[in-house]
Amino acid sequence: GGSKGGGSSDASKGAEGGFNAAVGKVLNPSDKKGGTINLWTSTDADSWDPGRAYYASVWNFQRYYARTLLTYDSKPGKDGLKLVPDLAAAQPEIAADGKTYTFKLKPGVKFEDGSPITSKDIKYGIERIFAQDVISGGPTYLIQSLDQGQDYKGPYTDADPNKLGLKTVETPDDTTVVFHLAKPDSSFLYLLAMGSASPVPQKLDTGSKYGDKPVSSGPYKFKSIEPGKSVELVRNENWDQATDTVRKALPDTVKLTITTNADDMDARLLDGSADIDFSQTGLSQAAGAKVLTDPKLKGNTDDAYNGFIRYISVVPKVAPFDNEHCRKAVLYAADTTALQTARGGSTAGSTYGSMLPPNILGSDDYDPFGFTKGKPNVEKAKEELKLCGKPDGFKTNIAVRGNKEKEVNSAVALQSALKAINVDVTVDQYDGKLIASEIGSPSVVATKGYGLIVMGWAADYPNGSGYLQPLTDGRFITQNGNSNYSEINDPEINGWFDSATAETDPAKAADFYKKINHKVIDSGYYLPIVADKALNYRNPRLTNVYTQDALGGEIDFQALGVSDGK
Amino acid sequence: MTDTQVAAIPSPAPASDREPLLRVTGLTRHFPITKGLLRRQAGAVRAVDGIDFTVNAGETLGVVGESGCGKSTMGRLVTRLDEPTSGTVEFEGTDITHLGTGAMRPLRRDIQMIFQDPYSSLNPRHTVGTIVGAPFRLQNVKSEGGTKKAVQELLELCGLSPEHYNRYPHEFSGGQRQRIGIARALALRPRMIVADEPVSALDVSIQAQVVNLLDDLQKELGLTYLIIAHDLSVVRHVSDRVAVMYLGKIVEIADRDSLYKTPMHPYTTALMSAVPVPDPRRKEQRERIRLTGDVPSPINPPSGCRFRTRCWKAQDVCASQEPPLVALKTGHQVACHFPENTPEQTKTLLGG
Amino acid sequence: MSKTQTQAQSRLQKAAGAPEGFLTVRDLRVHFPTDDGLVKSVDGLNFTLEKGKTLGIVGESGSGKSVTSLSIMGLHRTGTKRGAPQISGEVWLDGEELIGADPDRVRQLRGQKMAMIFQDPLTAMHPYYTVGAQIVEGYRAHHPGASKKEARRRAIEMLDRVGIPQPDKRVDAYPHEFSGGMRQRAMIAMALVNDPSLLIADEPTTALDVTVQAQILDLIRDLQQEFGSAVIIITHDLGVVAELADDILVMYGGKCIEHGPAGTLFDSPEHPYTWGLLGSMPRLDRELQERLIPVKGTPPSLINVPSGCAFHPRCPYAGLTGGRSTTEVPVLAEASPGHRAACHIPAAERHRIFTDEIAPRL
Amino acid sequence: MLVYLIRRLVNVVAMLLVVSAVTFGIFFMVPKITGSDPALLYVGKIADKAAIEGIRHKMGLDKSIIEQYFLFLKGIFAGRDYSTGVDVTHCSAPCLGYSFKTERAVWPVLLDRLGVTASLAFGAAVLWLVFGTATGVVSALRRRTLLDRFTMTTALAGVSLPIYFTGMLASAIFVYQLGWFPHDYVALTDDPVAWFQNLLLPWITLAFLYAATYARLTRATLLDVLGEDYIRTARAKGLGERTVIGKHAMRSTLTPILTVFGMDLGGLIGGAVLTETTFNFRGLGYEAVAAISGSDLPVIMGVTLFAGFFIILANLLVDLLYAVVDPRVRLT
Amino acid sequence: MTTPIDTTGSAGPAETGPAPAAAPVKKIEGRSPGRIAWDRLKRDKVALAGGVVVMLLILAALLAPVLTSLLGHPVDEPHPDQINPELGLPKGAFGGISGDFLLGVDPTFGRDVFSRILYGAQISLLVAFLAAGVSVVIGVLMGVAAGYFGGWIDSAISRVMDVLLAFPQLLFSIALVSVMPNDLLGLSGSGVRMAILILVIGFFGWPYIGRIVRGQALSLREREFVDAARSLGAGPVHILLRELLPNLVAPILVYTTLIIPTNILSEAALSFLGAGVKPPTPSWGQMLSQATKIYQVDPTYMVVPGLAIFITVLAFNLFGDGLRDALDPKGN
Ligand SMILES: Nc1ncnc2c1ncn2[C@@H]1O[C@H](COP(=O)(O)OP(=O)(O)OP(=O)(O)O)[C@@H](O)[C@H]1O
Ligand SMILES: Nc1ncnc2c1ncn2[C@@H]1O[C@H](COP(=O)(O)OP(=O)(O)OP(=O)(O)O)[C@@H](O)[C@H]1O
Ligand SMILES: [Mg+2]
Ligand SMILES: [Mg+2]
Repeated sequence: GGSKGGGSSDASKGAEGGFNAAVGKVLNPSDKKGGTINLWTSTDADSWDPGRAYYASVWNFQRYYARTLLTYDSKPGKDGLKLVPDLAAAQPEIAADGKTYTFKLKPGVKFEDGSPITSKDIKYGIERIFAQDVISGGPTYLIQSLDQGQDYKGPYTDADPNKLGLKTVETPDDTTVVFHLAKPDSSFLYLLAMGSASPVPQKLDTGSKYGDKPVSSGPYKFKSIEPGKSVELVRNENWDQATDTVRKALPDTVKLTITTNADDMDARLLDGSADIDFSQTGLSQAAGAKVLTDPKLKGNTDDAYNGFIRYISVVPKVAPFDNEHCRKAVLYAADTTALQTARGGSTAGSTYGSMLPPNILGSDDYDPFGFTKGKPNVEKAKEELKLCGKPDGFKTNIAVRGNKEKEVNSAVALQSALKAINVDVTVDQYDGKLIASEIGSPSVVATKGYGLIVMGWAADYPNGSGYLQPLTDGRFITQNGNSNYSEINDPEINGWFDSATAETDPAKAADFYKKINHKVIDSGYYLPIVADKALNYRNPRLTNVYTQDALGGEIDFQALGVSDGK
Repeated sequence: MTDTQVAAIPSPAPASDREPLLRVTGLTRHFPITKGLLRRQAGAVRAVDGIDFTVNAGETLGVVGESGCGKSTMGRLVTRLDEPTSGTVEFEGTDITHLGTGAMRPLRRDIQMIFQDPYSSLNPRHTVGTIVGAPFRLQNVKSEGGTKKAVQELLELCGLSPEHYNRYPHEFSGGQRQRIGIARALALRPRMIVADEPVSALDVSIQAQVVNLLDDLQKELGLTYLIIAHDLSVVRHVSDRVAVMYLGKIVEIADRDSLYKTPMHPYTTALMSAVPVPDPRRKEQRERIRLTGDVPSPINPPSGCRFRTRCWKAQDVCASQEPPLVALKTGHQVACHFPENTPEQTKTLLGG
Repeated sequence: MSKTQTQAQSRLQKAAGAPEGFLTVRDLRVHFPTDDGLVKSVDGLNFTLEKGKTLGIVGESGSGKSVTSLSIMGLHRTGTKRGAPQISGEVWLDGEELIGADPDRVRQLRGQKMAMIFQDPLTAMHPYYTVGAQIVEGYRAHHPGASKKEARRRAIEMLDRVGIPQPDKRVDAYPHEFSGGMRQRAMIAMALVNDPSLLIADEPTTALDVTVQAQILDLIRDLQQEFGSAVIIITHDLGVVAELADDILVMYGGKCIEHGPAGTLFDSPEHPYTWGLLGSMPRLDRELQERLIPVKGTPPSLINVPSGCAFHPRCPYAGLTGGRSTTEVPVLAEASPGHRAACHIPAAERHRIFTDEIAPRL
Repeated sequence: MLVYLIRRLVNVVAMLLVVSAVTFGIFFMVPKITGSDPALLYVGKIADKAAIEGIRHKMGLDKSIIEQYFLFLKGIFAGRDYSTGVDVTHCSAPCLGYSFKTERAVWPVLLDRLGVTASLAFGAAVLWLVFGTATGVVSALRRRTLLDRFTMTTALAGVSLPIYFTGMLASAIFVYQLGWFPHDYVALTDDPVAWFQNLLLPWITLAFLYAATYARLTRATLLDVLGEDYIRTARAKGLGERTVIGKHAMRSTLTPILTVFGMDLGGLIGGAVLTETTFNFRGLGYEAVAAISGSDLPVIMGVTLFAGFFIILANLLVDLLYAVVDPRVRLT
Repeated sequence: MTTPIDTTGSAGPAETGPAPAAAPVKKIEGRSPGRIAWDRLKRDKVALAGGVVVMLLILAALLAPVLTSLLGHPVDEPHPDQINPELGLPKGAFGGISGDFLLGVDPTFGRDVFSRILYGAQISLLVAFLAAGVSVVIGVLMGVAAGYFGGWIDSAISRVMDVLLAFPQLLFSIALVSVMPNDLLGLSGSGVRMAILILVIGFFGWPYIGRIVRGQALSLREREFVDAARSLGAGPVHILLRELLPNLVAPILVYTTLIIPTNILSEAALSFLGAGVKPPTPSWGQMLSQATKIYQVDPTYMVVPGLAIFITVLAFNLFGDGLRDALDPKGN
């Protein structure tokens, strides 16, 4: 095994590497330009249209070609959670009531065709996502934030001659954008950092086909997109380093190869003909086993948190979980080591005590049920069962996506652990594509008696509200596509969310999220399985390697360079 | 004894006072030839094309003719295994031409059939007992002593051993199988038996056994036979009257002796002279008539007289007019424009 | 194993020298090993046939007629493979022994010096090749020098000769486009294309109608007279042999039980089985018999051939042999010049029975 | 003959219509029965009612099933237009639908995938036809010998092995242990040598399975044919054994084999699902499985119809071929 | 009719000849057709071996709980101690095969592969048999109807069979299975999946049986014993049930035994593609599917279910082949 570093003589041997060497710090810092980054993937992107993508790795990749007003800093660890101006000349001016945000654009920013990026392009880009029938699939937070009752249907059906009919966003001149919110929202800036808020030139918009050739505002532009095969980025000559404090734009070319053969991809990663796995979901089990048993190979891997917590919702709407003690009985009886193994062992995630992932402000190692001890507490579980009035156990169903093997394994693992307290669990696999209408529908959950639901969640933006609100805010419960499977509707929690949102200081807001997190766990609504990790392999020839917490613990693609110049 | 037997049977001529057992008039069966998806009819095989004859009780009518001339089809029509295109079949004065399966069932007792192929006419998965007992079950006939006893009696009657009851057809030789078939046909004591080539699948030595059996049964049970065969010698041996078929038509029908001694239709003459005679010394002396060519297709039969394409006596009229089947002699009907051996002609052609 | 045996035997026979006749079969035995036992299809057959003569072989189904003809033609599977018969004895054709001969030599003779016509001409012709092509093929197999054109001319000539109208057109027709009689004519053309001196016809007319049968029989006779070849005609129809054959050989249970000139055999048959055959046949040329005289019982199994005379279980006169018929296999004995029969019944007794009991009822 | 051809082609179209109607019916009805909305699959994480309505409209799901089917048919014969928001994109005939997942017309994608599948199918077909029939013939001619028993047992074993198992086993040994073969599809036009090298193992694996079937079929057919009267006639003519087997017997043997071959090939071109999945080749079968797991209905429909088309086409070709080979068959 | 007629002919003097004794009809007397087939089958050692293995497999599947309790561990019981927590793979070599775990343990959970193979056999065999049952019932009904009644019924049924055979079956099956609802007819969980698998596999299998039965019925209809029954006044029901069906038993039996291995492969293929029974219910195809991810590092887990499928299918094929030879009237 080992790397076939070829003729390269220097740092590329990976001497400075080591397991997790790119976690929390920059590995091989370098300013050396040139060469090609070879990204590989076995899952094609959902869309290259920044308005329509939802895959974390695509959001990561968008930083090559889609700039936003603000973006996450090119820093490892928690530093990377900070938003820094990108197209914006500076942080926005926020009105005292916290409801108006005014941005000034940097001068000299251009699209790949040389035309300047104006405030109108930014507004147009945001307007596009309102046309959910055309630009579907991407995050829609901005709609919720900015529509404010206008029922705006997007620029394609816009009566406004300039197609700029969205009232809450104003463009008094070409370099100024003003956002009007209905109420203060400490998360709003995160929404503007999403690729879906990147500028799109109206004259080059091709609607639902825009993903075939998105127009670049960043240092790289698409040379070719062959769906299912490959993508190639080359330098965007109209990008000016002087306007960009975030990106170094080291390589000349970025190639993404899409293969159907994950084994082949892993083999290429290990032999160095691929630099890094684009999807950053971790090596296959086989390759993982190979790497972990070879110290040399292991030194080229990082096993970072990816922002996901895998959990099992305990649904109080389904008897007997309406009784807190029955919920707790399940939590105590759960064998978290078995659950962890079911997800692929310790490299696939750490057992975790609560529901706020480690990369989000407000998280701590709160663990009232002793999940991280890795052992079920059957005594305690039985006690709880008695308190619940079901000393002889009960029957329930666990719903799990049939197409997610690890989740099925988790369900099976819980099933067998609960046998110890006579809780008889039926594993019910539903079609994973139908989340929205199965577990996402409270009525279905009720009729099918899904007392337990296996799922996973990662925040779309790295703060407590991005993570916890969809899962625990009672006002987020919907009849279809619900994410608050436990249907927690606790006025106290809801209130804390409001307070946190109104709070402009992230640290203070984090305190609220911590409270929410603790309360949710204490009430036994959730059983966290693991805080997910992904064991990813990096080519030792890569420079500026670090995992970016705001990007789901993925290696920040845009920062990468190559040491050998190839 | 043949002569006595013929004499014993009421001669056909004065039979008008008595209704014959079977009367067939204008019997026709055309098999449609369909084409394409929509099963458009593109023509028809005129297998049986308008035949009339009668069979009297107690007599044997033999039917001969070349392959494909419609003998079997005629037999199937008479036994109502097939539905005629037109014409009528009357059995004892009842019109049975269009009776359904249910209405026909009681009549099945009276008309039975013996089949040609002893290998395919017995269901290989049934025992002899089941096969011969089937008529009792199907017709719901209870016989005293039970079906098994009745079957065993039948087997004995047909020269088989009652112990054969539980055996399967494949354990028997061709001749024995044919006896099983005959036993089945006799089970319900039918009045009439239609036998389609009952012996042609058998070896000569076995053939004789079966022919004798049929003979004996007729005497014993007073059966009426309609026997179809292509072997003229066998037909002569078993029949009282003989019908000669050609391309779906009866071209000649007569008393056995009359037909064999003085055939009137050229086709009959040719047919008889084509039969190889098992006598080496006579092969040189015989005057032969050799037909050329094959039987024309029943899809497009020749106009007029169907035999004209192979007939050495054919003239223009044969192509334009179809000769009717008329009696030129008592009990001797022929369909020919230029018949031979007519009463006017000298009867000395055939010597000794 | 059987092969070495056969070769050893053939060497012995070679030493004994070629017999006189054009075709001589000596002690031919063809046994098929099967799961149920050894099928003795042919068991010690002897006969001789001269050029220009016709031999008729008659017998019941399964008496070994076809197996005999295939042995002469060398068409049985050979070697020690399962399913291959054990063949022994000698077949001399024009001074050459065939059973022990090199298979390649036999192949050369096949189709050239000896040819065969089969019962069912439809299945005996390849459905995918034109009639002409199949005749041409047979011709060129033995005339390697002949050009395609030459061979085709020959094929047309043969088709014409066997009486197929418009032979130059019909040569390109496929077998299924012919009627039964025409197919059999084409088969004959195919067999005769190389002027064979021995022609074997195995039930050539069984599948045909009487009128067509008569045409084919005439054709065979004419051709034989024209070419002067030796003909073996196999049939179970005594009428057919009477029409064609000079000599008749009656087979029963794989053995010859009677063999003699056609006339003699019909006039004064010696073997009770032959009487049975004659008696079972209704005849057009005689007065109507009251009853047929069948042979009772069924043909013998060739695996467990009845001991002694194979016919004894069916023979009404077995009692007249003093029990020898169940123990002793009768040998062919000359009854009159050229007429041999295998029967234990004393000759005088036989003649008496025939003249007194059988002949009047025939 | 021409009439026959026309009639058969009409028949082909009719069959395809039935296949498409049934497929369409099932895949568009089932969500209705189970109460799941295909439109839900296209929205992001949080489903918005209005957005769902919009997507339903865009996909045409708000129309009746008859109307949808009619539009689908119209697309096949006349092409269809789909709105991209700013203008329309034309999906030209034969438009087998339009995937809203990938924003691509289905037809060109299938054509593209066809290259992979066809490479796989044809290469394997050559191998199995040659080896399968050859072993079958040898086995039939050496009937009941040790060789025969051995090959037939192997063949039966071949028939009994699931392709994904042999595929994995072969990959484990030859790709990962020995490193003899590369393991990813390369288009013929890109690099013929690599194409060949990469396909060799899948070819062999696939061919092994089919060769086994063909060996058995050939042997059985040839044995039947050898029992035919006309083979005896050919021998009686004094033809050499080589001619008898090679010309007379083989011609009759190959006819039914070609029939099966045509059908198999037709079926395979419609998607070698298991082989492609095992070897991770992005052919039609793989595409179909991917589409199924992604509920990309237009693609599922497209592949099903496309595959059905090949099967039916193979049927037709086989019938025509049969008529060419066998003079007894008249095409009327 | 008191005196039986002397049918043997009275050529000779009455006093001669021993009693007819019905001639020597050899020793096969008294054997029914089934008996003959059995006798033939008995001689076919290979087929018998296949049959024995089949019986053993069925027995093993039936006795799975007993065998498991004797030699293995409960089927769903995890053994984390057998698993390397970092890799999720068995600690021991060769997939963790040991005296305690005869066939090793499965990755992730460390469940006893021996038990899972046995319980998997239950699934495989149950699905295969019941699906065969479905195919046979539909196939026989349709085939007999088409063959016996002919005419437009035949045309219609034949068309349906053509269309079904034109479906890309595997694709269609996965698609169908994946869109089927989770609970159906009061069944839920694995029961639904099995029911769907049985129906889908069975449904796509019937045309094969249907064609064979149709052909047989078509030729049987021409046999004179059918006419004989009709001439005795038998109605269609009697003819179908009493005359035709007994003669169809042999081909039906043969094709049932031959369709079972096909069904086992189909079930495994569908499970392999993720459309089979749902975990934790074990199935062979599903185990193979899991093995695809790790076979490079833990080949044992691929080999065991692979061999299980192979042996089962081979045994059924051997037995079916032998049965066909034994029941084939043409056989020597
Ligand atoms: N079911 C049928 N459909 C179409 N044509 C038929 C059918 N049955 C018989 N024929 C045709 O009708 C004609 C007469 O047939 P039939 O069987 O009655 O002749 P046959 O005189 O019995 O001949 P053979 O002596 O060969 O038995 C033949 O041309 C035959 O092909
Ligand atoms: N290949 C073989 N294997 C086993 N037995 C065979 C084989 N070929 C022929 N026989 C047997 O040899 C015996 C003689 O067969 P043969 O074909 O010579 O009879 P035949 O006199 O020509 O009868 P038919 O008049 O029915 O044609 C039969 O009992 C037959 O079963
Ligand atoms: Mg007939
Ligand atoms: Mg013969």
